[in-house]
Amino acid sequence: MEAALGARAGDDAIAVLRDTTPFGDASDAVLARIAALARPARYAAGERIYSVDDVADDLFVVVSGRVEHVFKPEVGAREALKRVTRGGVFGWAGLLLGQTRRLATVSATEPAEVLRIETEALVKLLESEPLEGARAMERFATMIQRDFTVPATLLAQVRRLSGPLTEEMSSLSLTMYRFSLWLKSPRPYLMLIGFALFLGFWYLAVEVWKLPRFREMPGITAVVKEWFAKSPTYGLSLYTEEYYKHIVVSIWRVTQAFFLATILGVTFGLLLGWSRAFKEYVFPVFEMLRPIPILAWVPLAIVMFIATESAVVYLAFLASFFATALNTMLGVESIDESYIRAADCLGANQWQQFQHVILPGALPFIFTGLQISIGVSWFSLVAAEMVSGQYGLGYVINTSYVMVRYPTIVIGMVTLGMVGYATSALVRLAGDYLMEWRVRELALAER
Amino acid sequence: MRRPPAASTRGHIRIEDVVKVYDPEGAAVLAVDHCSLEIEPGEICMIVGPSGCGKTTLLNAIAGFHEITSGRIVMDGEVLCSTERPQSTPGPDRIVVFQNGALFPWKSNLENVIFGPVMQGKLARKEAIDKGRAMMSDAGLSGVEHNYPGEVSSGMRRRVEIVRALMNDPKVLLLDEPYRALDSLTKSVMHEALLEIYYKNKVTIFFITHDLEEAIFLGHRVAIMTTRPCKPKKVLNVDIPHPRDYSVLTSKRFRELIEETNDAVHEEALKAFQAGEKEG
Amino acid sequence: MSEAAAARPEVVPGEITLQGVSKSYGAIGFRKEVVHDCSFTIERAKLTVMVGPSGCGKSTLIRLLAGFEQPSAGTVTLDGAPIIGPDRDRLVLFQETALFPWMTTWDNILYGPRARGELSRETLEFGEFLLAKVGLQDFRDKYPGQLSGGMQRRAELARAMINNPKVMILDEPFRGLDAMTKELMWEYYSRLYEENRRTNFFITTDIDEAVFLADRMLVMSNIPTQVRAVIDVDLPRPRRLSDLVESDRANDIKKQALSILHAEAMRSFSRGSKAAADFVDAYLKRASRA
Amino acid sequence: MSAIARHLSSRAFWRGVGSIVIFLVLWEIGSRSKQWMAPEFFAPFKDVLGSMGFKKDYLPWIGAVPAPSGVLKSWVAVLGQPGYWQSWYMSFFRVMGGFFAAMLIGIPFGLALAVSRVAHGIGFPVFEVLRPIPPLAWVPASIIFWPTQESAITFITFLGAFYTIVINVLGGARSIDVRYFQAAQSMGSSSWDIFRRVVLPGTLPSIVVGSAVGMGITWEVVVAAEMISGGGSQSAGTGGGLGFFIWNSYVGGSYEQIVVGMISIGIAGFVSSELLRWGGRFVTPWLKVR
Repeated sequence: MEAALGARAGDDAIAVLRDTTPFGDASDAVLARIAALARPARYAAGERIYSVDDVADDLFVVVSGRVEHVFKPEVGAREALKRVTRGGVFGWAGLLLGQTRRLATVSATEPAEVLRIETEALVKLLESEPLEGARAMERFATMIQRDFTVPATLLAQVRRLSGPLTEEMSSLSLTMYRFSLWLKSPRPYLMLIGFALFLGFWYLAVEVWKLPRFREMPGITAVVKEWFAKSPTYGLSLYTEEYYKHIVVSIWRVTQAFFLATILGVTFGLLLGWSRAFKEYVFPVFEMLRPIPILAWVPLAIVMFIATESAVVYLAFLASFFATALNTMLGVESIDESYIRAADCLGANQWQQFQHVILPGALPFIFTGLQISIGVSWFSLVAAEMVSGQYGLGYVINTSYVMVRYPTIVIGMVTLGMVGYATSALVRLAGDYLMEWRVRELALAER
Repeated sequence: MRRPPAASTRGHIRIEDVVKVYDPEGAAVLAVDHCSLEIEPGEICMIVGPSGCGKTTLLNAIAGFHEITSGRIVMDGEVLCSTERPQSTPGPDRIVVFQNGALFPWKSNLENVIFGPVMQGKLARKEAIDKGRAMMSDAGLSGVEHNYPGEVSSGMRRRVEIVRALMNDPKVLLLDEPYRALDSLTKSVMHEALLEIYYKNKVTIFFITHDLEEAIFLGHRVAIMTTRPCKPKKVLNVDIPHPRDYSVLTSKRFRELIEETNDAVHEEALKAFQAGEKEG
Repeated sequence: MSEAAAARPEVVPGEITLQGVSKSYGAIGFRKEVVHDCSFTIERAKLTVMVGPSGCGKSTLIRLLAGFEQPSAGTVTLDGAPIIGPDRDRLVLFQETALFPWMTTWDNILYGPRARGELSRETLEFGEFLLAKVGLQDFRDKYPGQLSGGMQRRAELARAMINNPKVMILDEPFRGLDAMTKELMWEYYSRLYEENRRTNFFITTDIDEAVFLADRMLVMSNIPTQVRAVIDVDLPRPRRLSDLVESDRANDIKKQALSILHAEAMRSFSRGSKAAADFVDAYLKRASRA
Repeated sequence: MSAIARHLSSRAFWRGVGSIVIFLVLWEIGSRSKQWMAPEFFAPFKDVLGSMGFKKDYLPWIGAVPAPSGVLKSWVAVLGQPGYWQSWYMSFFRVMGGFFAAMLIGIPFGLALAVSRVAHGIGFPVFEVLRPIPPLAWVPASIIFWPTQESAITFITFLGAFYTIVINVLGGARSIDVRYFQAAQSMGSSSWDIFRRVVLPGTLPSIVVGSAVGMGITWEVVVAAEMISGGGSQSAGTGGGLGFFIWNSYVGGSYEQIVVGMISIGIAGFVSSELLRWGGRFVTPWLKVR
């Protein structure tokens, strides 16, 4: 049965492997290594190659002639019988997770020439080439599913190598992939040009050309020097303890306002969306107050609250509360009626519906609201601090203007920008974490 | 021979002289006009009619989402709703599969499937997961348990939804044009998948569609409804033996049944079309 | 309408040939093949229908024919010349309507000639003729939002025909219409084709639609898509809906196509979780566009 | 019954009116708490308030707020004074100045970011870095930079609206479906033609939304800008404008006028946003047809 084939056979083997689906577009190097594993064999017409439940050791590639491949009934293949000709691959049971026995009986219907490849050796070879290996495994799955009519359960057992194509593509590998794409594209260089233009213009306009209006503005070198100075002339830099005190005070005020607004705003919004009567009673008053600009409340807040500290936090809270409540209400109203009806059918009581349908369903809108709310609370905090605060970044900016310490104004502004960005990034992260289903759905919908 | 193959006793629905009048902004609209229909237990009953003809109103009445104006709907001897008690309470014995799907996108497929029994406290979470996993692999859905509905194909979402319904061992499955958004090839695959599940579970199916071929391919009986206000115009007994597969679509008997009912359906569709019924 | 016929420029049908065309997306390691070694010809003056399971890569083929993308391997030529970019000779009707919502029906129809600066008297006359042909005279100044699904499709047909393309490519244009309107559009569209015998390439997943419309039917495999069978539909023209149901020849063709397609659809369906494959797919498309 | 009549008689309307009336009544009682808490009877209650750190002689917070009746009285008085209307005009002038500047610069900038990849590469990162800085943090810098106080405040209102308009225009232009571009391209449109007849009209709805929201923000910002620059912790400057009017009332101790100022600003903001949305409907006729 075994007939030795000469060196010419080597090129023949590569030619045949090139015809198969799994190795069709493998690189020449890998193909040569697979061909080296292959042992040619020849069968007469009617001779059986292997039968059901034999040990699944080798993989077969048909070089010439034709074989008949009949699945055992338990496999549940839609078409039990399959004829395999040149370029066809069979005997791949060894590639299935935990499958050691043959799933079919194969016999040559006419004189046939095949290549036998030891399955375990092939898997090791493919694992040594992670990229191409994963590719080949993926093509095996496509081939099995396209040429052999096997049910999905069997198909799902095709051994996945640990290469990038494994099922559990974690979001980390996706972000890495996105980052590598970003690096390869021209965007980072354009960004550098953008910043160079902006900072360059600032430097030239103020310090070099001394344009009319720009002369009094603090120059970039002054600001940077002040910011990084060990002992800054105006007492505020990365090394002074007071700088961080202002930051902490501002952040603490925003946090208090944000959490208070989130708890009250979300509950109020859920009630507004959930019960029609409540909305009919309360929403008109809510809408009457909403257009009043938050900062118009400043004097009234000072009067209402004895301590300026609580007045400042109240103003930041007010801004967030309106944004959160409104978006939560919109979230509840956006939930498709059929979800609530489905929960009804499935026997969920009111509270269970609230917990498993209303809240998760409204979550995307709630987080849109929270994004706006964190931005708006910084917006109002700064004004409140400028007008009435003792500490905080707004106060720093205003007093450094009054005391003509211009570089510190810019330091205050830049710090405010960074801190604002960081807090809203935190809210976004929390949103992505809580709504993983949405992150995947958006990724799939290419957004 | 009209009795469905298995002599199951649950899910026998009698719709007796039901009338439904809507009054959006005061203009009384007659949606269902003295409709009477009987659905045998364990039978697939198809309701065919042009869009907007009031078939969904019937389904909503059985499910308990809307009330009826007069008449009675009885299931297995128990009065669901009547002139005195116009709205029945939704329950796990009558589960609806909605047109655009109602799988909770924020729960994984398996979580969706076990939602019913766990909420009603019928099964402990552990048991529900085992039963859910078994039913899902039975319907060829193994491997997608932990994916979110948004990540699987629309055909597969449909099957998860049906498995979610069957987990509660309902008396009747109320399907509201579930395959309307699918392309016709996936539709034919879904039909076979539905029949596969039906043969295993023998639940009564109340199926609404405007696609005549789908009705005759699936149904034991097909009720052709008039355009609004809807009432059964013709009831056809489909004597093609079960189990059926796609080859039925090109069989002689199937084509005869299509010809027999085609003009009846077309006539209603034309009336609806001229009456300017909103499409779909 | 003899004088209107004069206004109608002579239709010169084109022929598209695909030779060993393959298309895959993504960088090495994430490479995903969508079209695998496809070779067929869309014959001149014929209505060729391509029918295949959903998600098998048909729309990728359309993007190659329309010139929005280039094949990874093989060549796509129109009358011998390779297709490099979108062009008025090959106009595509997308699955969802691409009528400009902010233009009235009349402005939509005239978009092509106006964009190319060819708004001659004859073109306007031809426009009026087409507007009447698609039965939208009294919807002339309405916005697409005010038209029904069927009317939008007919307006889009008129917008394409005014540019007198050599090949019309339609991507499942009647999907989403309810059964009633769909059948009306079948008859309507085959009348339109029979009148000027322009080369038409029609893509669908509905076998009845394919059998009713086609002169030649290409039955496609599941992803990565390949031509599984070519069936010549020799039903007499003009085609009638009643023939579709009664004629045995039509039923045999349907049976032949159905056996192939059903197996393909089952495969694309039982392909395990859509997640992994399509996750990569969605990714690659965006990556290739980045 | 006409729509308005039906709306008037609907239960929801009367519930709304009822709740507003109750709100005003409660407000009245709350602010009068000083009087009705005067008798001995409330002494223990006052001690509790004191121990909690609140002022003893009236309800916390609401007690300090002037009663609606007082506010109405002072509003009627103020209507006569030219200064009140003058501050309306000043604020209105600053808001319109900043708003139209934001439209003039923001819309082209947003469109440029959306259309050209290079512009987006260069401009967007800088824009994103500056955006988190609240507009009011620019007040000192703006006062230093701009010659007059008028232009300083207008710059702040400009900043307030600018970020919102750019984000909305960019988002709107990006969300135009790719098939409109493909359709226009295959009908032979030049890229300028596509910009003029696809990108611009497609982005119009988002421009309207962006400007309405931007307008709302300008009113928020103008109040504070006037307070901080005109009044604020320094000596009473010339200032002018509703913001200054409110601050001046506070400094002058007439608290009723503060609430009058607040309500006037609320009305001004609401009216101008609604006007913009109403105007927007004319610019996008195809949206209102549905």
